[in-house]
Amino acid sequence: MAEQITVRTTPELESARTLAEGRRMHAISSAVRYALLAGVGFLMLYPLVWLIGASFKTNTEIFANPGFIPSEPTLNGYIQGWKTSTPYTFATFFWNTFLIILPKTIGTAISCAAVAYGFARFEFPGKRILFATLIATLLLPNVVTRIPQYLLFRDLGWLDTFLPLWVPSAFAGDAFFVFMLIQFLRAIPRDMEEAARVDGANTLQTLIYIVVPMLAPALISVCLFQFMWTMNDFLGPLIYLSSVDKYPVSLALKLSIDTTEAFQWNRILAMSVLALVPALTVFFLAQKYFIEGISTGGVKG
Amino acid sequence: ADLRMSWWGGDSRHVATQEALKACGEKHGHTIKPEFTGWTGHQEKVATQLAGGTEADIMQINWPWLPLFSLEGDGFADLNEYSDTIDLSQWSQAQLDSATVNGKLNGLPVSTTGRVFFFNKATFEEAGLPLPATWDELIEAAAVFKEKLGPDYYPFDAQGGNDGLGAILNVSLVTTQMTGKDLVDPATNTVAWTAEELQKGIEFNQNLADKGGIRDWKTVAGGGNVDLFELPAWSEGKIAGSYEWDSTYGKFNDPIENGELVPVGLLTVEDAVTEGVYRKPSMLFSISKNSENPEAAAQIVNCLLNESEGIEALGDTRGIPASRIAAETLAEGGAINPRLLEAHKLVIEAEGPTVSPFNEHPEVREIFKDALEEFAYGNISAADAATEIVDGVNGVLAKF
Amino acid sequence: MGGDSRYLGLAYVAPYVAGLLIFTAIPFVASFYLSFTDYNLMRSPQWSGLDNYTQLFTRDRTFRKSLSVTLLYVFMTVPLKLVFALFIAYILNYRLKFINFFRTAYYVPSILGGSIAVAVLWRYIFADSGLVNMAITAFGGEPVNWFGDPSNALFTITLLRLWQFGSAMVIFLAALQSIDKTLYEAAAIDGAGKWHTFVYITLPLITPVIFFNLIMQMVQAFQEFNGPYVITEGGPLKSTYLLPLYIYEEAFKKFDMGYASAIAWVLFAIIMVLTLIAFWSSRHWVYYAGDKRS
Amino acid sequence: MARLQIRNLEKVYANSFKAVHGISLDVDDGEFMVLVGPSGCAKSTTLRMIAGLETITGGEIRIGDRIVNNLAPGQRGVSMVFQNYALYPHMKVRSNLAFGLKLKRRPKPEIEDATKAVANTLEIDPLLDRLPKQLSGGQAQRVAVGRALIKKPDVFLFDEPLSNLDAKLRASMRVRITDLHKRLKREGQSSTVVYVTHDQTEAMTMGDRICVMKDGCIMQVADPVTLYNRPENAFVAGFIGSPEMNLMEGTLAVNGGIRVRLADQVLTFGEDVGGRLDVTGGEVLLGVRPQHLRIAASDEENALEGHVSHVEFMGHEVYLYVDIADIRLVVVVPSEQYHPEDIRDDRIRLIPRKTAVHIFDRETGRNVSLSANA
Amino acid sequence: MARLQIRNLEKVYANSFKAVHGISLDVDDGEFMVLVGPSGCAKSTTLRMIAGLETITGGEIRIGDRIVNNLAPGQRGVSMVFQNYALYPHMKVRSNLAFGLKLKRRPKPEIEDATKAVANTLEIDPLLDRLPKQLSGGQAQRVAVGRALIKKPDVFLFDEPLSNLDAKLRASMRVRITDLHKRLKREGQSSTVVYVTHDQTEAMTMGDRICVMKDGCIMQVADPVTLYNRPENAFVAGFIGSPEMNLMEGTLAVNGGIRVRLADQVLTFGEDVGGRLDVTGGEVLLGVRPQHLRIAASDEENALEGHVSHVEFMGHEVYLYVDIADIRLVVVVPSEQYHPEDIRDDRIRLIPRKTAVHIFDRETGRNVSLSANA
Ligand SMILES: Nc1ncnc2c1ncn2[C@@H]1O[C@H](COP(=O)(O)OP(=O)(O)OP(=O)(O)O)[C@@H](O)[C@H]1O
Ligand SMILES: Nc1ncnc2c1ncn2[C@@H]1O[C@H](COP(=O)(O)OP(=O)(O)OP(=O)(O)O)[C@@H](O)[C@H]1O
Ligand SMILES: [Mg+2]
Ligand SMILES: [Mg+2]
Repeated sequence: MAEQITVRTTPELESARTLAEGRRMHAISSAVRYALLAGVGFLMLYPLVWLIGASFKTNTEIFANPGFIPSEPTLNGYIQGWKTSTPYTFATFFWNTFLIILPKTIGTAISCAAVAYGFARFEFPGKRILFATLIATLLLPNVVTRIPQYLLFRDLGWLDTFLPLWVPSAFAGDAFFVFMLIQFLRAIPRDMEEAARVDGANTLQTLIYIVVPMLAPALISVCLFQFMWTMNDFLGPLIYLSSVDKYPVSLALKLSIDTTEAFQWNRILAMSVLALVPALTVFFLAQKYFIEGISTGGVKG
Repeated sequence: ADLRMSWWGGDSRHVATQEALKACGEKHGHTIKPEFTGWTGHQEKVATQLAGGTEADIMQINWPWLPLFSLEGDGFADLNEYSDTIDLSQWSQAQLDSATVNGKLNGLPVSTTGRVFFFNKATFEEAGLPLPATWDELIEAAAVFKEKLGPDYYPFDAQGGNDGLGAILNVSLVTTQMTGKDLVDPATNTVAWTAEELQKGIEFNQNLADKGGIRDWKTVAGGGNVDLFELPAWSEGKIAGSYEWDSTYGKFNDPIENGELVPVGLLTVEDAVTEGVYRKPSMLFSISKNSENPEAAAQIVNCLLNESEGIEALGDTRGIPASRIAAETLAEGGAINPRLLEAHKLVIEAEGPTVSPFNEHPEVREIFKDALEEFAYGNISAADAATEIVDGVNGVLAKF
Repeated sequence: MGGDSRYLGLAYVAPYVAGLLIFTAIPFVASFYLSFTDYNLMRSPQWSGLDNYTQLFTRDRTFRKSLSVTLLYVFMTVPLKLVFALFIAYILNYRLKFINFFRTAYYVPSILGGSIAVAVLWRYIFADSGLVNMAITAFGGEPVNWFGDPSNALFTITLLRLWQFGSAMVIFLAALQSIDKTLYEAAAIDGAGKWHTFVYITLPLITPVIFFNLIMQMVQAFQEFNGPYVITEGGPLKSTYLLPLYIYEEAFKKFDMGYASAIAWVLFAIIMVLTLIAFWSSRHWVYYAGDKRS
Repeated sequence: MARLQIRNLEKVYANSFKAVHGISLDVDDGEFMVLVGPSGCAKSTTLRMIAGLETITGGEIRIGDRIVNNLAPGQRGVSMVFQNYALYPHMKVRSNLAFGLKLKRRPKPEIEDATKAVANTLEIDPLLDRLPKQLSGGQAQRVAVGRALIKKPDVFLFDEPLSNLDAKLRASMRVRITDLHKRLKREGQSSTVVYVTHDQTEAMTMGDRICVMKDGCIMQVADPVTLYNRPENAFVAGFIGSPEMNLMEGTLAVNGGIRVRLADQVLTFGEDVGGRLDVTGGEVLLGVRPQHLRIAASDEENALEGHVSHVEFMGHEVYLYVDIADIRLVVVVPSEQYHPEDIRDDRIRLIPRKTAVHIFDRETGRNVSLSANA
Repeated sequence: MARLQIRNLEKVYANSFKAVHGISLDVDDGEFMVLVGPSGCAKSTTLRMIAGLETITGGEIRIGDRIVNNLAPGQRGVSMVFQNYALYPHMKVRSNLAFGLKLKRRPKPEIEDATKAVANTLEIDPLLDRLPKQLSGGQAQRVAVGRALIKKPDVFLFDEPLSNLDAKLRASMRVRITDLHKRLKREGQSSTVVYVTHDQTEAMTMGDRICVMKDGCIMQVADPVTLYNRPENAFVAGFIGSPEMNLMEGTLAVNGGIRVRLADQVLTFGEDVGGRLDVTGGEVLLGVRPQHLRIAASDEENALEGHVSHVEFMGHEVYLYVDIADIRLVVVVPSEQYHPEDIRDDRIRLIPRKTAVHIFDRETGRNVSLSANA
């Protein structure tokens, strides 16, 4: 009897042991992964944490205390910063930013999608040369085109309006995005478009009803990139806007920084935090789609 | 008329200027649209606007920009033409001269500023020393500091920085004291100092660093070129003095944790020919040559600088006013920090040769800074550095 | 397709062409013209022929210094950033809990962009008594002079850019996610470990995206301005004086727009040549899955 | 009305590869025409030219009484089912079906009714609110058919619609599609079909007529029975039928009787057929279908002797692979007639059914025995 | 030595879906074992656990005398051919073949020799310098097999390797793979094979033994002939054989003879078999293969009468789809025995071959007539 029992249980014990061993190895490797992720992640997040912490510090503490926990937390930076030294509150500046970002992002999405569609899906005379100019526009440092561009917008009568800030983008002026969308489009099979053509759609309808939805994830990433870059753009508004009531957030943030004078760091940091909120929110809400989206570049057939 | 005015600055200046514009606008029946930014990028903005002929009617112009924007004096409206409207008598001739190019008054000095010595009284007291009055005392203080307070204590600071300004001005100060001359000889439009004279100035500054009187260049750069007043070492009193613009008294005094910053007259070298004060208009109010209503703009400038509505509203947000009546009004009102007044008085009363705007020409600054930096890093000798500066600056001056 | 005009594609790229003609071409050509002039912004440009270019190539020591710093920076930053972005993307490609959170966290530095806090903070971290040196001394090392030592300063800027690797990472991540999982399984059965799988399978399959990022990062690195402008202003000893900074100072500090344009066009030519080389070489090392059978 | 006429159709691709060599084909109204041929023979190219997805570089296509060469795909009155279905991945099944009608700006209620009707016909009502990725292969296939159906086109085009399905599903979808075609015809709807496949089983079971293609040319157009029994050339003979017809290289001599020498053996066929061959000798291919070979009784003469290299049990049937010198033959034997003991030492003797033998000219591939088998 | 033993194998996926329910299976050294079953029955999951691509959540797998549960895939001595081949798209065929050996740091000349030998065996020598995308389906398939072969593994694993090929290629690759297996065996190389498919034809023709799976459980393991003739349950009966066995719901009564009532008709079978059924009545499924139904002569009795809804001509055979009330039957008739005039008014009478009839318990699916058919 006893012998029989041993014979029967040994393999079970053995396999139980091998299973447990497998699980342990798995646990160790994932622990290592998390540790690494969290460690590096801290480095990534530290500035944000510091920024948020510092925005609740008093002005003197900001540079005296390198840690990120304020010793006497105060909302002063936010309250004072929000009021600004202008007749307007930061709400105005956020609204202005919105007025720039909205047409710019929409214009970019529409024009870049159309142009990328044209490049990726059609053969036409001059295509290679046009594509070469697209890449070339990325290569010249824009410091030296700034003055001629300014004169151009002056002659168009667009100074001190939002137009110079978004209209070029709405004409597919951001070659980076066009290039990116072309790459994604090339990864999407054409079958669905052909099906739509047979269903009676013309090329424009195909673009709108088929290509755009399938490209949507990539388009969303374009919008996000554009959103964040516009949010941060300082030089464009500085040069083209002169009325304070038209300033966007990026410009307003530097409004009170005069290196020859003392200034209120905590207000600036507090407003910097607020200025990050939209981008962070948008990224967090969209990131799932954003990251998945790019990966579905190659929609399954 | 509808006018525009542009300036850079911080919060208090923005608030004050907008109020002043409102007051003056109401008084003279004009509306003035304020256009202001922080310091960053303002020069580019003005440059772009000038290139496009779209600048504001009234502009706050940095004094060193004059040779850039108005090389021949025709970059801005000539304010002499509006002497009926603007009371030019409130400025001394010297002040007006410093804003005049080719006989054209390109702008009105808003304030005069100059460099003075500030010392942290508490630290010196801790070391059991009086505030220094000569360079020698300062060097002695350095030794005492190291011994009594610690190796990271310095009585003074004059080095590096992003633009090397501290070192440039300190070397210039000492060289001026020794020669009695400014960098530029206005008569010949060449460098007034010989290379040997400049070499002494450079070596003097290096000696300060070697003796522990100031941090060396590399250390300052290593700290990330942070402004002195933002350094914990400053607020804690470990760096106990500096050579700064009088108008920045508040900025340097505010962070000090213990005691108070005291402005002190210029330290001098042995056998000094002059005190060598570095004094200049800090900024100008200029009127656009493209302005459609220059007369109205002139009324507003006069109001801002010479009429009580403007004076009171602006206060000392641009330093102590250069306009006599404004300075008096403010002093009477007691609106100004007495220590600041004291510092300003030191600047005004000190003597020295007239400072040429070429001192602050970007190419001159760059040559100066590059040579001092090369020297500080031990790449070239003091003599070479001096020669490089003299030759280089002569090269720049030759273009004008 | 049947019945479509061969000019139809032009209709779709029309916005780009219009934008090109209206907004881009004129400033582009103008700046090229300016590079042959003496132009100080306040007065109209004076034709000066090849003067700017001769000056640049024969007499300008700063240009040479700046060019070598720029090349050093590009060749240091681009590979490091690509490797780092790829590495992080590789890790973030695993299916883990909280992966969405981590992805967002790793993108945060890029969101911060040019935020003022970044410059301040960077000083904080790399200053003499900053966090990095604190860490180094805590482990018994000698503190490093990050900004003050000409041989370190450029590297510090590189680190800043490295830290903002988000957009390159996102694009890599996308490429990684689109790799057919069965290829990994095939490799595993062939006996490949993680490293071999990565080298022999993953890398070759994402070469199109490596190529895209390479071009983009190279272009961006050659045009790097903000980092040195905000943090070191080109110093010490011009060790971080990248060409765009030089161009900027010539244009807007010294008001020598003609000369600045000449430098910019030289820089343009350099990037162009490198881009062409990259495009040419890509035929040999980039694998395009989407190409038609040959 | 929805007759499809193709005249001298040519296709030269941009890389100057000539894919279609001037083919002509008529498909009658309501006819189910299958295009079949090996991979790369330009079946898809032809279909796509009909649909308007490829430009036509020569010849003309008429649908009904219109020349459609220069019409956009949507204006030709055709519907197409793609090999991978090409369902719009972002639209629910309902919208996938309705898309074509929506583009035509039909009123909402009409679209809804049509969708319901089609969904009903194809039994996909419960799937209407799913996304394509939530469908199994067979379901996706039916939706693709539905999308073609709902437009009531003049001509239906199918490009290998079943090749992504597994064997069982393939069989059942086959029946569904032909049933549907019959029903449309009964209901008087236009139902001309051009159906591309490379599977001869599909071709045989579905087509009213079959067009066999090779390298951009048409080899034969005929109904399935004719194609199976009277292939005009060796290519068609080999392509139609499963397993493939055995084609053996041999030498023909017609001399009173018909004699074919194969490797080292000789087969003779009765004199009665001899007179009707339209050649009298030469290098030929002898074609016999696997089902038309039987195992010889031990005393029978005039048999081919070979070596069994491989046996496959298929349930009801057994496949024998027989090597005769370097010729490999396939023989299909009903399981009950297969007795392993018939094969001694791996050797077997086979007798072809004489009335089912084809003889092809080895060079041109032409069937020279067609009249003989008539 | 390369015996594969699976004991109580279980798989629970991360979403706690239990895909494999403790199966046990032995594959002898050199045996060709086919896993077959409908989509989703966990064939791939099982195979992938053997390969080491999925973690094992219960039970154990032994290859030779090692428990491999915790070994990495590369250490188990297995090769695998994937459904989509998973060729490394960026490597030439040569490197694809050599990759496994290269990782093992074999000397260059050895690798080259091995590559040549394998290429030779599979007749892919001319393809060595092509990229996978330049291969046709059949060629890619052979390269995938070559990649498995070159490693001389203990166990070969195939996951539906043929399902992406067209019908003709599928048939010829089938033969190639079994030939190859036989050759390896002859040459004394280890050649244990586990082959996954959902195509019953492949299973029948290739397997030494077949393991039929359903929902993560094994339904029957047996050689093809047994499986075909003596299915242990209705599931196996329906799965094996093409077209599918007809399974008709009916009521059984054993009373002297065997009577089955189907819809409104009754079939009786001779008394002689009756005694050997292991039940005496109840709700059953009557199973008859399509090939085992024949058209009744007009005077024959005991036939099922139905309505022909659909006829498919398959060349040698004709498929008739016959509806009897709501039961649909498929009947396969040899072409020569099919005379359309037999069918009057779409009605037909069918007689099942009595010795080939199966009876299954309707509830459990168990074949209650196994002993009857012995
Ligand atoms: N865009 C193209 N450019 C050049 N040649 C092409 C193009 N498309 C197809 N071909 C070639 O034209 C020929 C016919 O291709 P087609 O796709 O019509 O074949 P098919 O009969 O549909 O084959 P399959 O059964 O594999 O789908 C092939 O040789 C193919 O390589
Ligand atoms: N990663 C997974 N997580 C959860 N369930 C899974 C996973 N992979 C497979 N399954 C489920 O396990 C079951 C078995 O899947 P498996 O792929 O083994 O089936 P299969 O028999 O190979 O089918 P097919 O013939 O379609 O390939 C299915 O129900 C499937 O949905
Ligand atoms: Mg095709
Ligand atoms: Mg599977």
